[in-house]
Amino acid sequence: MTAQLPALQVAIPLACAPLCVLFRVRFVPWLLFVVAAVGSLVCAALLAGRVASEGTVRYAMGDWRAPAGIEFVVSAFNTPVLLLVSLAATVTAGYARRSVAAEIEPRRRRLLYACLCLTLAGLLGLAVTGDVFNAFVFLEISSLATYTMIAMGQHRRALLAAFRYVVIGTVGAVFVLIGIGLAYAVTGTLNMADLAERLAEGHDNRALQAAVVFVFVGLAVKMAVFPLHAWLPGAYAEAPSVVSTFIAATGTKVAVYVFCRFAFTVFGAALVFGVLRIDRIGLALAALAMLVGSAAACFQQDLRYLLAWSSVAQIGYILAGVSLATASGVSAAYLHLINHAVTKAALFAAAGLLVMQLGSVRLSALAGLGRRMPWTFAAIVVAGLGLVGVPPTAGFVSKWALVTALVERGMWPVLVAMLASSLLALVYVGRIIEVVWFREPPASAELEPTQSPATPASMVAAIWFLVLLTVYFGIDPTFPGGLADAAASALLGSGGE
Amino acid sequence: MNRTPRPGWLDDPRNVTRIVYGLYAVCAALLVAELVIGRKAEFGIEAWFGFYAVLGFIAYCGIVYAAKALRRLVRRPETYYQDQDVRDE
Amino acid sequence: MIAGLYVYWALFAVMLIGLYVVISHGNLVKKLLGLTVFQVGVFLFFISVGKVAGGSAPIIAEGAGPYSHPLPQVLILTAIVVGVATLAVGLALAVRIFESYGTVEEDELERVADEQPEPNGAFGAQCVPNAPFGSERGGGRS
Amino acid sequence: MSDVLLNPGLVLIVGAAGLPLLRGRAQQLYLLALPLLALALLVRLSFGERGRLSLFGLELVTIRLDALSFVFALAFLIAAVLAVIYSWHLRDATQHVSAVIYAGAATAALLAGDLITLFVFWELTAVASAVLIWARRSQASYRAGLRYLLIQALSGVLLLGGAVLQHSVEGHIRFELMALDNPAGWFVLLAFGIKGAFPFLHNWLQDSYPEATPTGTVWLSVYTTKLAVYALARGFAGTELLVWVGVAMTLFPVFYAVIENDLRRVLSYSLNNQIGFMIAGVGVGTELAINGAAAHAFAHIIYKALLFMAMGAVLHRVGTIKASELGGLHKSMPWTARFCIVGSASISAVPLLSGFVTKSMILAAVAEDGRWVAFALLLIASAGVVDHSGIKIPFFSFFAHDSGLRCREAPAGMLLAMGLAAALCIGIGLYPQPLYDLLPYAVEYVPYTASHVITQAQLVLFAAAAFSFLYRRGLYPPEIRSVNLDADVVYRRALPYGWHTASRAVERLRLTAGPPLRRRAASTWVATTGPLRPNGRLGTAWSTHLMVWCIVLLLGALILLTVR
Repeated sequence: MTAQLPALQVAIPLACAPLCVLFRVRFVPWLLFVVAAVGSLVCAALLAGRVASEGTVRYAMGDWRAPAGIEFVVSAFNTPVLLLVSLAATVTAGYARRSVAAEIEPRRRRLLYACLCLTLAGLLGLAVTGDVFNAFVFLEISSLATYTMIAMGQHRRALLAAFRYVVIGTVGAVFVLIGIGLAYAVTGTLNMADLAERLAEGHDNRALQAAVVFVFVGLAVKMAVFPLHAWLPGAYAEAPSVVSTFIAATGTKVAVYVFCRFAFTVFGAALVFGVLRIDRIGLALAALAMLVGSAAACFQQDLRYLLAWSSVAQIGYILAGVSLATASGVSAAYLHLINHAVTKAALFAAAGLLVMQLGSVRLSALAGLGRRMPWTFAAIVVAGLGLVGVPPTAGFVSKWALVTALVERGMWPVLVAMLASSLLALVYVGRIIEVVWFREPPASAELEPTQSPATPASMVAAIWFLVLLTVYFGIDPTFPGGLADAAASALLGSGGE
Repeated sequence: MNRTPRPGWLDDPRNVTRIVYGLYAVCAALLVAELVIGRKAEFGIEAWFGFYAVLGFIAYCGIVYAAKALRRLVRRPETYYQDQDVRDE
Repeated sequence: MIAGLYVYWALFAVMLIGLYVVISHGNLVKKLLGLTVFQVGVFLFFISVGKVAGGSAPIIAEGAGPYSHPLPQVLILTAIVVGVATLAVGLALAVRIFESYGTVEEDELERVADEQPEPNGAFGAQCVPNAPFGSERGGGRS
Repeated sequence: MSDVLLNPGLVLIVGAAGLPLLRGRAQQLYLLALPLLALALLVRLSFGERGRLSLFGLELVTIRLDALSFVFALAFLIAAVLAVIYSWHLRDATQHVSAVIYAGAATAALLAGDLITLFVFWELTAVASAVLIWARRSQASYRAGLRYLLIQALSGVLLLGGAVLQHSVEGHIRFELMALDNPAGWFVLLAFGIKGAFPFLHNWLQDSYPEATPTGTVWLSVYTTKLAVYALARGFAGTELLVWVGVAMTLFPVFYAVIENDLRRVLSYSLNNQIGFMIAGVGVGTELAINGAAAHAFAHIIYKALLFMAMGAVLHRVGTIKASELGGLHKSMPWTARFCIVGSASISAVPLLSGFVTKSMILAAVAEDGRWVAFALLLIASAGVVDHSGIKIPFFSFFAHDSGLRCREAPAGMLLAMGLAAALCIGIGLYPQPLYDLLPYAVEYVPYTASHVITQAQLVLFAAAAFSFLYRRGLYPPEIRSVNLDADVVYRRALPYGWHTASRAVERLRLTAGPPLRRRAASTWVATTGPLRPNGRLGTAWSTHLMVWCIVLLLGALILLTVR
């Protein structure tokens, strides 16, 4: 049984997806999603244990040996991603029941759960696969399911956001496909380890260089790197709360992982950062993303748009860490990836709760509500401070790691951009605090009796679990830090640098 | 306080004059002593006869006159800073 | 061995035509068609990579001569499925958009979305003149 | 660790805590016992370094006793004994406690072997001495004390800054000879310069000392500036700059002293001038010069304390110390007058008194070094000393025209202290060898040569003759109630005035230029942040054309930039 774990990791959620559609009983689809999430979390935990004790685990799909067959690889570089995705799914599952019940019309609920299972399967598959074409397929599975879920948002703008995401996401995925095709044309293999072996030399091949560029531009769309970020604010803000909670924690993060995997273990750092100097462009885009994302977040009128723009900035931080291509930089990027996923999931979950109770998360509608909903807003503030990077939240730890990594390489302009972005983060988080606690509630809210339904305990529990996790990772970062360090050394160790 | 305002020795101006003349006499005696005993000197002008006597006298007068000039420049009423202090409060 | 470079140029042109359609046409359905053309160009590119000049279909039989590389064809079968799924999702969205906005022209969509208030009153237009972080014209987007 | 407690300064500081617990005679005796105990401890302590502490990885040396620190410490503690006797009549625990802490902190600062320890006690002297000024409990003294504390604290901050800099540059915090080739040296020199009342940094002295209590000024006159002299001798001996700083310090206070009406302020200027002699000696830096500076500091502590004691006694009895109000007091206070004359003669360097045997060492060292300009200027300053301290102080308070004031002789304690101080002045003058034996370097200097006695006597007596000449002709400037502007006008008048003016101007500017500026700023703000707003170019939901354009352009740019 344990030998099949890598396959089960993906198979469980994949199998749950069609079952969700088949069962018409009300709570079964939700239960199936819980099964998928918990099952994958168990698999991920067991795999992480095995990787820690035995090293890299390789699994040949259908017993077709690599390089001909599809291979699943679990190693230190993807266990953090597996754990993160499945943990986010589990927490989302806890959050989902009441949130979905409140936001989605009954006939679509099982479809939503099916899509959630598919997204989970796609993201996990993307993380676990050792085959580049397989990676493209999983990328598309998760993307297609995500497009569909975003379209289920409450308002018609969600349709437009989803459509735009379809177009740009498909172009991005096809770019990845072109890149894979070029790499295949050059090497004749699709297995990542095999590719790495064959690409160790011959870096001046133009087709190969073009392959690298195509893959990275394609992935940049999925990562929402500025200026390819434009799909993100709409998609995150218009999607149903449960979806935005889940994909904010996982979608872009898995794309970052795939970026790392391609950069360090497929094409090799020598080619990507040595010959092509992708790192310079990555750092420049990262700095831009930090500044533009945070600045735009300051002007948003809607809490979820604000959070989405902040994600654009945070992706900049992670990209900066990766682009440094040093052990400390990649480790900081992983750490920030984990911490930001937890923090942003908490924020979107809290925003979802507010949507459910107030019908709107426009900042003007939140004025003066801090005293009426102290727990929800306390969660938002704690997590928001995590975005700024105030100790003792997790954001501080990872930003600090990133600062040290930047200083180590002497990347002062990026450091300045990062500090400016953090300052702007303070502004937008400060705006939330100011509105929520120091503004008078709008007169209409005083007149109307509050008809908000009772706060569901399951949602509050999910939110506070994530918030406390943020604080815990801030106080005791040994667990995520250890994962990140192991991941960085696994990536760079086999990256040929 | 002091009970008897008996006139002291110094209250008589003649005595004061005597002291002053005594001082002048001692000064003269010192010049004579320099002449008789002689002294060492380190620098050129210092070796001139009566250098220290002249220096003491001239420097003293110079300081006093300079101070008088200075007073014209820096003198202010006693309440000068008090006005400022009061305004501060 | 490879079928000649002109094939790549031709396929490159197909891809660019697809992309150009996506960029130049405001109609959502046309955009999706452009996207499909773009994808098809890529699929053909993949297959042409595996083509061996003079090779037969990759069927293992006694005395068979050289045959084209089968793996790209297998991959592209998968990719076609993915492409079809994408097209389906896109078209479904286009239909939904037409139902709710009454148009599938992107520029018009943007205008309509800004002009008409959202169905839910709580998300309606809320003009905040001279707010510290600026005002927002027309309808909200929550 | 335990030898940290062998610090005579610490004995005083810790012992001061016991003072408020005692009353009356017991308190007086305890007060007297403290400096005596410290003195005994100091004498019994062997030379060397002890009391090492480790603080945050810094090596502290809390006690470093060598010949240089010993002379100063001995003078400090003798002065403490004298000051305690002088304030025998006083029933004010606040003053006693702060005075003893002040003396202890100054002594401990002398013994500090590193900059951090020095800083700690440096600041403690500032705080403790400020209390002595406030203890006068008048509005003027409160404000003067505040200014004083502010400036002293600034000195401490500079010292700390210097210590930190030195630690970062040189990697140690030992207090040794410092160079001016790095900023640490300049910071520390400036800190010392403030406490040593360098020109333009001096005004705290003339500002605050006359505002302290009669006894408080005696304490103040002993420690702060001499601590600075010691610190300069330790850290900056032989620094050329100090020669000229010292010469300037001997000269400019002389003019102010002539026209100053408040006699304790006259003494403050005179104090400043005497410090100048010592700093010039430190600047010359030869063995004889350092010896001279140390010996002069020792003698100066005694006679300056004696002069402040005499003026304090007058203030104590009469209630004013303005020359224009005083005169003829020799009838009421004959002994005070006599002791005052001894002090005045000492400071004027009249042969057979202490100033003569110490100041001449500095002058000799300057001459020996071939600095004839400095030598001549110091001689001129010496003539000035004769005026303000030698003649003006005793003459205008005890003689001159009879003001008609009649009072009792000073209290017994004051008289005893003055008597002891006067005896020391005469003793050192007559028999300087014991003092010479204490000096840092071996002394071959012989003060009593015929040549030296004649020249010095000529200088002093001709100056005195000039005074009598001018005074009897009515050419001597009369004593007038006035305030004389000094460098303190900058921070007491110009700065506040400038601040008021500037704030008014800013207010006017705000009213006139504000609105258009604000409008301009607002429009610029809108223009720059416009794209970021939710419906701005960047912040709005991008259309698919734009997004696809972006990806194509990025791809193109990447290919152009990277593929080669």
